Amino acid sequence: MITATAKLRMYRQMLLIRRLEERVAEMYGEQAIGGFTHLYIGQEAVATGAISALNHDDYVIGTYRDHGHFLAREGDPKKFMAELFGRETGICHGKGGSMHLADMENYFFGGTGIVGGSMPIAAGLGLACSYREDDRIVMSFFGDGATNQGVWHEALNFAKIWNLPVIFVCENNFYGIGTDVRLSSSLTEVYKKASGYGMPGYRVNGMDVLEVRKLCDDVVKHVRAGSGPALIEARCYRYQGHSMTDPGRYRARAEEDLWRKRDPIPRLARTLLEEGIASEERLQELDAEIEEICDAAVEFAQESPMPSPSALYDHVFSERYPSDPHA
Amino acid sequence: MITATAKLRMYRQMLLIRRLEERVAEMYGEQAIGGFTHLYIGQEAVATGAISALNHDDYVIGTYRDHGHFLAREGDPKKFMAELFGRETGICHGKGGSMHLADMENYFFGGTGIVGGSMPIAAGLGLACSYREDDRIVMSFFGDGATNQGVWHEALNFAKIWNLPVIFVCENNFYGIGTDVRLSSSLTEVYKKASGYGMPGYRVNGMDVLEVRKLCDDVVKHVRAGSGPALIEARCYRYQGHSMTDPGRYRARAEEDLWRKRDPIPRLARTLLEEGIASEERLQELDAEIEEICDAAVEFAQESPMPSPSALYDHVFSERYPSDPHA
Amino acid sequence: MREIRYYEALIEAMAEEMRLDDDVFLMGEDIGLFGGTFRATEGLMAEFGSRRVRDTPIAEAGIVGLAMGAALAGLRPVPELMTMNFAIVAMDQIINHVAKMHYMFGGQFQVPLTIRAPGGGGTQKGAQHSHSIESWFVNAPGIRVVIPSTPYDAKGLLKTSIRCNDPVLFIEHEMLYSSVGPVPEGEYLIPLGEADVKRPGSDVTIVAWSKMVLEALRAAEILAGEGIEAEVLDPRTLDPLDWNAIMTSVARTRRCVVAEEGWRNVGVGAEIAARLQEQLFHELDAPVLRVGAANVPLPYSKDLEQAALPHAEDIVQAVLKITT
Amino acid sequence: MREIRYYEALIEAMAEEMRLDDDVFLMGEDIGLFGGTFRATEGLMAEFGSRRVRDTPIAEAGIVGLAMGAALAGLRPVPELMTMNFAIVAMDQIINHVAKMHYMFGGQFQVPLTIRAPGGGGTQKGAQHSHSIESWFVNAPGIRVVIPSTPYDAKGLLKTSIRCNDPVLFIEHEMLYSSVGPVPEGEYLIPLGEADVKRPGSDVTIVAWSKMVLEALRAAEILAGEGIEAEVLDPRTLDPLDWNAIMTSVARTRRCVVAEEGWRNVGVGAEIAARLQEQLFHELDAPVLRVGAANVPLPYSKDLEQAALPHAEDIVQAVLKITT
Ligand SMILES: Cc1ncc(C[n+]2csc(CCOP(=O)(O)OP(=O)(O)O)c2C)c(N)n1
Ligand SMILES: Cc1ncc(C[n+]2csc(CCOP(=O)(O)OP(=O)(O)O)c2C)c(N)n1
Ligand SMILES: [Mg+2]
Ligand SMILES: [Mg+2]
Repeated sequence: MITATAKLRMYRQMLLIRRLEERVAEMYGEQAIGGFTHLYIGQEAVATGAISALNHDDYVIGTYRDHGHFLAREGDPKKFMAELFGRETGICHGKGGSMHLADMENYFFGGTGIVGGSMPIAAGLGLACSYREDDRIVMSFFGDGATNQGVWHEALNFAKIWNLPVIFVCENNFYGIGTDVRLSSSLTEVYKKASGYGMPGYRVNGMDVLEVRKLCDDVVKHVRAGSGPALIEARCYRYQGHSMTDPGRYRARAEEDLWRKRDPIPRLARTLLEEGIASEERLQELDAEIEEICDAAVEFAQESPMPSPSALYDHVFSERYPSDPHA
Repeated sequence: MITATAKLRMYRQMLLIRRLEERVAEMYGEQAIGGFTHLYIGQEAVATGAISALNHDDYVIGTYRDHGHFLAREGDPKKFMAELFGRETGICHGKGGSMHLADMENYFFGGTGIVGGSMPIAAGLGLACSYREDDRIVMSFFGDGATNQGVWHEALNFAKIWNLPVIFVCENNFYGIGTDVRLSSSLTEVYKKASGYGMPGYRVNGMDVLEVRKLCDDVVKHVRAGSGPALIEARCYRYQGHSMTDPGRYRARAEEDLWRKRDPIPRLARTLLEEGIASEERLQELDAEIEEICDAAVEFAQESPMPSPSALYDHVFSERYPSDPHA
Repeated sequence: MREIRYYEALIEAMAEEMRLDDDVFLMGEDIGLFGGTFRATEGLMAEFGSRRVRDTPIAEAGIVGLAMGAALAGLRPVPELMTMNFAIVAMDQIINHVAKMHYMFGGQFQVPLTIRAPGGGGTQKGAQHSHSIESWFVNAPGIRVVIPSTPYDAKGLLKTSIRCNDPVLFIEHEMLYSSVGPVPEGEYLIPLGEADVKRPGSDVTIVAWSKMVLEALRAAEILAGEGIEAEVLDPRTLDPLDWNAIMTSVARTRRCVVAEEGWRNVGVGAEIAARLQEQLFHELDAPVLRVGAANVPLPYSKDLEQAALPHAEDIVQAVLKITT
Repeated sequence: MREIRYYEALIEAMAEEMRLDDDVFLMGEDIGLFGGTFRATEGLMAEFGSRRVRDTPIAEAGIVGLAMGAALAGLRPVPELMTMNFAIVAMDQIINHVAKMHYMFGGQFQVPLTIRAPGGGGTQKGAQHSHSIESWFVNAPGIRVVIPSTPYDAKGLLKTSIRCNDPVLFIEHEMLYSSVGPVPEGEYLIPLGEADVKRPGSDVTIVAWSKMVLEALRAAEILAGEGIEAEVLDPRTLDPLDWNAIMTSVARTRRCVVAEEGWRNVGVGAEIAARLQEQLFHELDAPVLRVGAANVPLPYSKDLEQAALPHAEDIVQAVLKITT
């Protein structure tokens, strides 16, 4: 049973991701943000629903498309925007940028740019949980394209043979950059790949945050109880291009329109109204609140200093030696 | 239907592999052979039965445990032994050794030492077949341990999405060096891993050459007809240690004895006698013939010259440039 | 002569070779329908279809391995890896397989394979997308390393690489794709192992490749203002490497700076400096200096990234150190 | 002092650290029940059980990646890779992840990880098992490179590596495992970045590491016969590298030969030679020469393999070239 407060919180969360990313797009246009920037717009229900089923000290790891997960993990919008601006006050002091957000305080391990690369690391986080017998679990987010990468296979096999508490969440948005999943994957129903590892596989509508949450509440319970790893396929759609530079000619207009009708945010808004959880006014207030948060984030980023040149050699190692460069 | 001649040929083939490898063990003991040497003794039925179902110009690729496949591919026993002796007359002129036998004339692509490394190469050979629309097919041999390696996953996915004519033959001898397949693999019934790729998977008794041949005749027919890749699990057992240096303490005596009772060579001998395909005398003649071949092979190797020092820089590239070392 | 972009030169090279030889085909992530992340295969699927321009899953080891297998069977695959950092994912296939098969099988099989991939930073792509690691592939024998700096070199060398019967790692640069330069109409080839003097000079030799050639030329301009005539020598291929040209030039100028975008520490520049002092110990008027990337993963923040990367100014400083 | 084998020193180091700290655990192929291909984990599963000595599937990228994840969560994994050639299979995890995470996340997470793997040839294992590729890891920043030559150094440096809060690549050598040397009872640590003079000398400095230290010492014996006193300097760690010790020694001897088992071309020796001529241009009496592996994949045949590998005799030749 998902409480009214929980629903309202999820709505706010999705809206925050959406609005903040709209600002990111705007700022990218103004060249305040550079590099590769991958928007999550359209997929907000997945990170929001899934992560809301976790405890604060569970481990989460994702990919370069990490804005939504960082924010769903309650990452600070100011440090988020400052990072994308490459400022000293960014969550990674400007070293990571959009693709490499990470947040130690919220147990978010990033933010990795190598497709599939985070998979064995996720299993390793699970290994730590099982090694210490704490009752933490791990949630690992990745795309449909990542499931064809070798380390994906290794990670699922490891997780299963060692019975690690890891939930693998595949955000199947049907494309890896411009490549249709049907061209890249021998099983296009990704959740069925779990059968290759004797692992339970589930499919959920990734455009419905409540369904995502319901399934994850269940799976989290089992995995935390020691039932071993599980694979979830959340079918969803990214509304923008793969990255800011993608014209996105490879998708049919009709397909895009169809999925836009399934926008998870208005959908939940309708539910909130129908169930009397929130009034039109309350939702408008929320809009306003979030606008303020976005303004504040952008302002904070703009006013923050660039990293000092001396920061270049910081963090290569945590322990220095005389012969290190500029030690 | 497997003809009498075919059965007799397979018997001869298995016996040749067995006897030649016994010589290899002997010569290794005398330090005429060095490096890593992995014997195939016990598994002869797999390479013999499977490869006998192929055409001469089909492509075959294997692993460091490649003696049986090289010989089943009708590789020259003399060049085989000379290679293990590191002689100029070896099939790879002494550059490859036991782990890296290859035989262009018999379309045997080796002989690779990186577990799993041959998998995408096998799929690539299949790509060449399909690209050229010749009616060749590929047979790729590997062990149970290789199925947990990332490239294994990538190769099967590629083969399926591109409908490549590749038969993946897993020789499941239940151990990767000293590691029990139950400790390393989430699915210990390896053939079931095919389901993760929407590919047919078959299991066969790898200690019975006739069963192996029967299944392969079938699968080869389908794959050649364009039905796409297939996975075969041949359950078998290696009678010796993993390599010449392996004491093999990790296997139970009882288990070893059980499998020795299933020795594919006496088994086929019984069939040949029962079916009146060969008499005791004929089999003894065969023994003698093969002894001679082994003698000749060892003698040839012993009398062959070592590679000339100048050979060191040959074959780094097939085309040389002035600035190449010792060009 | 007409001027075209670096990426257009690459497209021409591939198209010409594909028209000449049906054994030549392309494979890689988003090279077909999408046209290539850096447009380097734009239009090729339209002309050659999906048999010869093959979109692949995201599986670099698989891409290289499949291309390797096809090459062993006699085809001439030209796989693209989206960046050099992703080539690291395929490192085992490239080093343990592609580069060694011909040797370890005693020359029985050839591996006529050309792996294309762009290295280089400068666009804030951070620590997992931007590195220049050509030094590893020059260290390991068995694979040619081609690394052109101009559209002209890119076309001529790519055609030669595709026709080469040995594996070639063909390294492009993200910042060079849109650079423009003269490229004659019609077919021409550039042999591997022949350095090119991008600017003649008498006072110092600057050895540079890939994007650093542009930085070296800028540096030479600045130095000319100071009355120092720098010769800019572009080896164009690092394996084979035209030692003859390097030694001859430095024997004449008696001074040398090597500029590379990769980490300077244990870079290719170290080998060049080491061999120069071995062979020209008494001819050198000053130590061979090296310019390269700072010994850090590339940071995202623009200023930090620029501080980590080598520039014309660094080359100028190095030259001034040894000429004044 | 008691004498033990190199592999026994490694076992002691791991056992001591595991007794002190439950966060330390081992994982790798056949390290448990089987005792390790080179016996370097023998007996540890018996003492610590399968929770802390974990046999893994054959999946090097996975092994490193899982260890990486556990390290991010604060554990101190000590994964073993069976050879350095197999480390290439895990190259992306090591270079793009292990070595970069601390930096690209702005120092938020530490990666206290020690990857053990043996390099080296000499036992006819051929082109896919025998290479020494430390130069790549020294080129790429973010991971320490430790490469001991004696049982004493192996134990002290492994303990330090395991306690280090940064990732360490701990490179062993197949031919050193059974070598014997003095190792005191009880606990001691050796700091990273401190070279060790394995033999003092005044006429020439031989910088060598791993198995090449033994070759260098043999060479020094031979040279002593010729009246040449060679100093053998073992850096013991290549990142950090004790430049101070190298510069001081060579400033005194004015001559240097670097000996490494990896391919000489673009090896670590190139960096050492390059820096020496940069910093001691006027002090050097002769060019810095380098000894290393021939520029070929390692062949199987015994004589060819030996011809490809560097030996004491090659060091002697190089020293004679610059001293007479
Ligand atoms: C190893 C590697 N190869 C290629 C890329 C380039 N790349 C970045 S994102 C991407 C597509 C990934 O698709 P998917 O896994 O479905 O995630 P999505 O972008 O759809 O969220 C590719 C190919 C990369 N970053 N890493
Ligand atoms: C990438 C890689 N990792 C580890 C090894 C060491 N090794 C050689 S054979 C082997 C076991 C392989 O087991 P399996 O695939 O079942 O084949 P089998 O030896 O049983 O025929 C291992 C771990 C290797 N050669 N390559
Ligand atoms: Mg996707
Ligand atoms: Mg096995």
